[in-house]
Amino acid sequence: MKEIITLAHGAGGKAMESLIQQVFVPAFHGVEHAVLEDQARIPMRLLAEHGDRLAFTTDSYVVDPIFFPGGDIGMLAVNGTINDLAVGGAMPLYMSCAMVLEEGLPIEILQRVVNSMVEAANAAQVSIVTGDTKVVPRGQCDKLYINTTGIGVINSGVQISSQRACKGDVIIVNGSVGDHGAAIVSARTDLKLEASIQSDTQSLSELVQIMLRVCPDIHCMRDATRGGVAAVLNELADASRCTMYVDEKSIPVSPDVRGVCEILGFDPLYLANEGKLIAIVPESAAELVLCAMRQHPSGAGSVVIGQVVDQQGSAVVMETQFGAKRVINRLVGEQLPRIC
Amino acid sequence: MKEIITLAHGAGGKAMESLIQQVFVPAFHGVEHAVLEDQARIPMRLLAEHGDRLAFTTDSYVVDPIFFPGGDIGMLAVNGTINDLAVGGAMPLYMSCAMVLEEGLPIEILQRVVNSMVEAANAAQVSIVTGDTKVVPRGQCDKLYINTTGIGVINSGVQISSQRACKGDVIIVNGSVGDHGAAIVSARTDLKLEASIQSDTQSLSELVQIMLRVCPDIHCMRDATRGGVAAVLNELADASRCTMYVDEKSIPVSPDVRGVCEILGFDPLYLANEGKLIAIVPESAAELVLCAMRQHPSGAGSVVIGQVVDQQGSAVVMETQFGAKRVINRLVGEQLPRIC
Amino acid sequence: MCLGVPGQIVSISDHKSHLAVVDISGVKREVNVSCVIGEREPIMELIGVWVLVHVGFAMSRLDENEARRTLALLSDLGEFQESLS
Amino acid sequence: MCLGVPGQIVSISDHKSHLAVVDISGVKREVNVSCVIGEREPIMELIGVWVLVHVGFAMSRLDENEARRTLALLSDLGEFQESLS
Amino acid sequence: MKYIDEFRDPDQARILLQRITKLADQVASLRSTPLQIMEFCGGHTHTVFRYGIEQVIPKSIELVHGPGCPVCVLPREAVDHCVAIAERPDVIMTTFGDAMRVPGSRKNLLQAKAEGADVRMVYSPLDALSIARNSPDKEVVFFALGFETTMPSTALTLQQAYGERLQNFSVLCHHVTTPPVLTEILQDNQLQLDGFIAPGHVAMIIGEQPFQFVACDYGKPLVISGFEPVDVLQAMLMLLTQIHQGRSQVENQYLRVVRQSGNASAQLALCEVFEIGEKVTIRDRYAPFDAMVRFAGHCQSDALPESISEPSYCAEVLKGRIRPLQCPLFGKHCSPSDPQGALMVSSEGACAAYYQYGKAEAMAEI
Amino acid sequence: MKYIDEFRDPDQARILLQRITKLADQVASLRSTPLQIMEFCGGHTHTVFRYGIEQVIPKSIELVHGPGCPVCVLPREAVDHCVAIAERPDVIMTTFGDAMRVPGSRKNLLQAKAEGADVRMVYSPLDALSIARNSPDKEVVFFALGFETTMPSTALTLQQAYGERLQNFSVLCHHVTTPPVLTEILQDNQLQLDGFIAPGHVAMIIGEQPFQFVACDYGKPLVISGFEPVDVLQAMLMLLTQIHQGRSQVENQYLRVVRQSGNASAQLALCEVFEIGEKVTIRDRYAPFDAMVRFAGHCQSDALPESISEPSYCAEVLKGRIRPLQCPLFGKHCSPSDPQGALMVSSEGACAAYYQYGKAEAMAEI
Ligand code: SF4
Ligand code: SF4
Ligand SMILES: [Mg+2]
Ligand SMILES: [Mg+2]
Ligand SMILES: [Mg+2]
Ligand SMILES: [Mg+2]
Ligand SMILES: [Mg+2]
Ligand SMILES: [Mg+2]
Ligand SMILES: [Mg+2]
Ligand SMILES: [Mg+2]
Ligand SMILES: [Mg+2]
Ligand SMILES: [Mg+2]
Repeated sequence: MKEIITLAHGAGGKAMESLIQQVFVPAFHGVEHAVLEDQARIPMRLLAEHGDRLAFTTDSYVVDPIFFPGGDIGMLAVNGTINDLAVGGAMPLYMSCAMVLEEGLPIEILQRVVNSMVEAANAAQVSIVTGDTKVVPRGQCDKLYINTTGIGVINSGVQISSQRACKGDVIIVNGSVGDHGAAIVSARTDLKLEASIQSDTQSLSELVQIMLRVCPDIHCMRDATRGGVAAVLNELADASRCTMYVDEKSIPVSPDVRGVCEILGFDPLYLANEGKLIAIVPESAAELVLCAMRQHPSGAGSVVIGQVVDQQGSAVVMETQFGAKRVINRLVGEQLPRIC
Repeated sequence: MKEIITLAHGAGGKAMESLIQQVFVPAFHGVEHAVLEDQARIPMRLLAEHGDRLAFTTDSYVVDPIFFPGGDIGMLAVNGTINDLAVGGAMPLYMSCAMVLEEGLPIEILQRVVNSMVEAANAAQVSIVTGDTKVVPRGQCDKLYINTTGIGVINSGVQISSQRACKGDVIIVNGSVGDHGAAIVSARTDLKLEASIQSDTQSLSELVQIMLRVCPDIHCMRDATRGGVAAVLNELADASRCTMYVDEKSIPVSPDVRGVCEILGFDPLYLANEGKLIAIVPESAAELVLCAMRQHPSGAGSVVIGQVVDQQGSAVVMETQFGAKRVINRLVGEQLPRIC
Repeated sequence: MCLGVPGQIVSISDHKSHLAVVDISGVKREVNVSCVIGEREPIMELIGVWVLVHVGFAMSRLDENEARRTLALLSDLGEFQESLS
Repeated sequence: MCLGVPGQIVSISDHKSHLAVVDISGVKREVNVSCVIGEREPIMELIGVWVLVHVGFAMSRLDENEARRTLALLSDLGEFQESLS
Repeated sequence: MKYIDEFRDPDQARILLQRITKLADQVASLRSTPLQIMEFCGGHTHTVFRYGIEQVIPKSIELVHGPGCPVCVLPREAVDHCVAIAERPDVIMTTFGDAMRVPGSRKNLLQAKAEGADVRMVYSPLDALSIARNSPDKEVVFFALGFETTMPSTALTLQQAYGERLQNFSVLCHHVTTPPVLTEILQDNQLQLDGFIAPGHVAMIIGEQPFQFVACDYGKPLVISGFEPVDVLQAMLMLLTQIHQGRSQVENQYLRVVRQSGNASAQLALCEVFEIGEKVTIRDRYAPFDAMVRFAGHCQSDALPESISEPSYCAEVLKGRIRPLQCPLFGKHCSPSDPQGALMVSSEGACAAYYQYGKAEAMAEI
Repeated sequence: MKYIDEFRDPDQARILLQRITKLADQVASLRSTPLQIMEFCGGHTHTVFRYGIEQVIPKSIELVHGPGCPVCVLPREAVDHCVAIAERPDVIMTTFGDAMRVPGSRKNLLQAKAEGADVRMVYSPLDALSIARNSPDKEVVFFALGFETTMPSTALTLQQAYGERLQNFSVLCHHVTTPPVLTEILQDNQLQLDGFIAPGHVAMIIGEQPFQFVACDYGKPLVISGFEPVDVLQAMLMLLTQIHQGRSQVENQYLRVVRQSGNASAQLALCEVFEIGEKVTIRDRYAPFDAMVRFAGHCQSDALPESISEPSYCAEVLKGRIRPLQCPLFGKHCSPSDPQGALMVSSEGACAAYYQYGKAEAMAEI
């Protein structure tokens, strides 16, 4: 019989214990300890080695489908939270993993997801040290949801903030935009698109460390996830109360992502990314940062896409290919495929 | 029109921003900051004031129904994570809150849940400093799920561990068992039971601080959630490799919880609690700890239920009302109502 | 086999369908009382009566006298025992 | 109104139902080609043809010559302009 | 709790135990083998283990755990039928919680549910009826099992469905009656039982008469007993007294619940709805509500997975011929988390009871 | 991307702009008011805003945004019908993504979905047909809207459903045709338009002839145009040339796609399935697939919530009489997150386009 998740796996008894022993303990370093205790314990001196402020962030992952070209929900859950730490300038160190599983989920699927979490965590040298598993009746969640909450430490020299964008600062993105969103849309069966678009899911931790090495004074940094680059630029313009100019031509979009956008009437600026960041750096350091970024595989496609032009207002203005300007707003609802 | 959650509220655009501004920002201290950044930032010196080890724990809450006598999913989510920190001897300090919302959820329901999280967090002086909101299509989750991940700090003197139960140690519970599980079973509509059983959902943080004050050397402590008191005793007996004796007569069970158990053929030892802990303390300190516990409302019903009798094996043995012995195992599957 | 629990009928919830509410240690549940209504006995008379409940049906009335007698027998035994020791 | 995208037919997926696969900048989608099949033209002949796709239907063939002519006209304009300046 | 707490009183139990010990000593002194008393009913087995009664009664009394557990006597084919019907997309299968874990040849109902079948636990067959009323576009099936105690509830539910002319409700009937199972035990030459503790809740329905053959035809004393520990001890004492006095009668310890002639209304309902032969079947009048008829295609054996039979040890344990610990699979290949037989499933099952409450070895260690 | 990138080339655009500017200056010097050109179609409006065309063309040309957006011309009652049908538990309502946000009197389809109706977005009506095949126990309805471009896809889908004798598929038809809408604009005395940029994808189906009346009867020049910015600029240049030369003709800029007589196969399908009168309705032969017939009860106005009409400004904007910024609600009470009219919903809608890409005030500031 194919092993599947049953409600018993969430009931706190033997079935749950054996699931934890079978799937989680072999996978996650440190969880062995957490299985024995209700909480992971981390000596504070280990943290103090890395800086003076703890960074703390949480995200739930509910992506559908859970496996998609270029990644899966497990990889996403680890990298997504790592990135939310990294873009604050923190060294990501520890992570929790809480799963909500649907009754009937094949354990083999869970195992694949866990394996890919392990791989992603190891690659970023992050330890998953505490966890939780809940099982809900069939139909009450879609296969599985993952929450990861991350802890990192910010070095005392670093002061990244959404409020620090200044006139003259240069806006950099580390590669083509919209890949994740387009990959998910193509992987969804209902639109029946077939594309070889890979999600850009990746850890940005190393890249950020390299950037901070050449320019500890990065002003703003954010990963461009839900809402895409448009959302991040707007958030930063709002928080810093500044006006940004972005050059449409300079924004890298890969051909098949463009294909998806043409077919559905989407704008790639609003598509989610899972391995792209927007950095706003002092003009004087821009060249150096860009060079450093390009040395790293995660930053090979880095380009300048714009500049902060005014310390007033709170607007993102795009110069179109025709030299005209248009305002880039945030998305209002979801992007829905258009016929017109 | 009644305001309800739509997919747009999870899409990273304006709808999401206004939900956050409307519901979360007014409620959670510190979230204002987290809305601006991708991560909360906590000065390490604030942590160091409380001890030398960080405690870190996560739990997802998927309770059905979300409102039940004595509490709701929000209160549960805050207290549950506080308790997982507290029973490790940590002072709970910060918390994340990640919500998965079902499309169609009335915003008023979300507001009630958030209010009750705020109340619970304030009562325990814990700050919710970072959060996340995802919306899944109707039918893909059941109303809402909450993940809370907590950070606390353990004082250098404290060494609570599941492995420290020693021969002679006394086993204490802080009140009647099974209340939460019985309240949920009664609140479920399918069994059509009507009872005035209140969930015992409460923060144990203050109680634990009091206990540690009179006995910093508490050996083991755990909150008896899923799997009930039986699961906790077994876990501790396993981890400490010891044999425990428990006296059936001494275990407090309230009359209506007994009623539910008689009707459905349940054993209260396996019912979940959300405000009960098992503490294993050196025999010499037992009286003192018990006295201290009884001073606090959360510990008013504290009693000794047994003792560690042997430093070998790994068994929980109960002395029945008739002076006979039976082994208390863990639950195998879920407890299901019996006809026989 | 056949879990049965004593409970007290506290109200009649549906005269026609013979449904009554039973209180079992503070917990209430609707049960069918067809099997414990006497012939020509008004259903309201059941209020206050103790019944044995199995899978949502009242299957027997509890006989208080018999219960008392059983227990009395035991305490007689006890006294007898004591008188021996 | 009426989002239409040019794509190239790369294969026929269902002869009977007139379904073909169109490639749009590397993205493939099955579309109905009933409206662009010539009379008595074998459907296989469509492979390689560029069509304008709207809501899953190929609605017109793209005429390469006309496209080239339009663009040529523009560059003539451009040369004319340059000759002026 | 009235009618419960009094019968769990350790003081009362102590008195009874002293009398039992005394009497057992007297009886034992006259024979070479221990006294073998079968508690027929799983409910009694449960009480025996829950309160550790075996440990406190004299060694000269051996309790033999009988087959009176509706879940334990359910053949795998019954579960296979049930799973096959439950897996139809138009069906909502309803049943009692403990029926959901009983193994079928390939899977149990919990597994079928996890794999997508709509299987719902109900407290009462009346709740299954409500589900049928509220889901007019679904076929609602109630998987009915149990001895005579449970049969009237199924019967009354079917009568109600009949009265309402419900179109989408049916019952998959796997009820069994007590006397044939008792007879089988009595006819087993390997068993030398000295008396029976008989199921009080069955007697509550059918009365004392159907048990008379045990005393009259087989010459074995039998005491109808309640389910609290004091009830069981008292019944044991009554049995010992009969044995001591050389009597073989049907006696009733459970007077507060069991009337001599049982419950007439219940018997009537039962009679009206069920045909009681070798098997319990639904009468023709109620055929539209008989899932065996309604889903005939799914109940033919060729429509079912080849049935894999239970380990042969189970039947031996079920009849009281061997004790669970004597089964070579016990605790090794067979445990509640991976049960080989139904006896390891229900908390009424002797094997599960041994495992859950007993673990005699562990006891010995302490 | 072939057939796209060439027509987005800024160099080509620059050339065209220089010619346009020159010609516009000549034309403008002969008149006191700016030239008013209507791009009838929302697709063109989208291009105009997406590329900022209004900012680069000479001030002497004023673009008037027309009503050619299927979503913007959808009456609230149509959405109300659709919601009423979608809310039936046995119905799966399918439609295009952008139809889901169009306001009804009380709610739009997205809201109905969030409240529990089974509403699914499809890319193609053929996908709705697949859903119907795979859900035989549900009524699958396709909410069809759009101008002539989209009508053949609905027609072919209905023919397919007819051929397959699908029992559970129907279409709620709210298609509209272009000429009557154009006529209404031409008959409006308040509008003094100098020419039209006409929808290339409508012409791809119906050909050039149906636009002739604009030139012949109303004496206005009209150029059928593609949707890339270079297309639009070239069409504008062609219009200016006609105006400069005093001609009023129907010309076709979009030669690579639009044949003079349109698409015969598409016209045939369209003709076979639809009756085109004042409204577009489904012919009797296809009545079993007509949701208006199938759910007649839900489409009667008394079965619907009292319809709340759009702000009157919307009609004014739709006809090009006022510009979105002149609507007193714009940006204050009416925004994409809380739209008062359909024009604020679709990204084709002039109001949404102004809001999303325009924000002229913001522009002015910079
Ligand atoms: S231990 Fe398992 S296999 Fe052996 S008799 Fe008991 S149920 Fe059957
Ligand atoms: S701004 Fe709103 S109300 Fe005004 S015309 Fe546009 S859509 Fe209508
Ligand atoms: Mg986050
Ligand atoms: Mg899914
Ligand atoms: Mg982020
Ligand atoms: Mg994130
Ligand atoms: Mg947990
Ligand atoms: Mg935890
Ligand atoms: Mg629910
Ligand atoms: Mg917990
Ligand atoms: Mg815990
Ligand atoms: Mg987040």
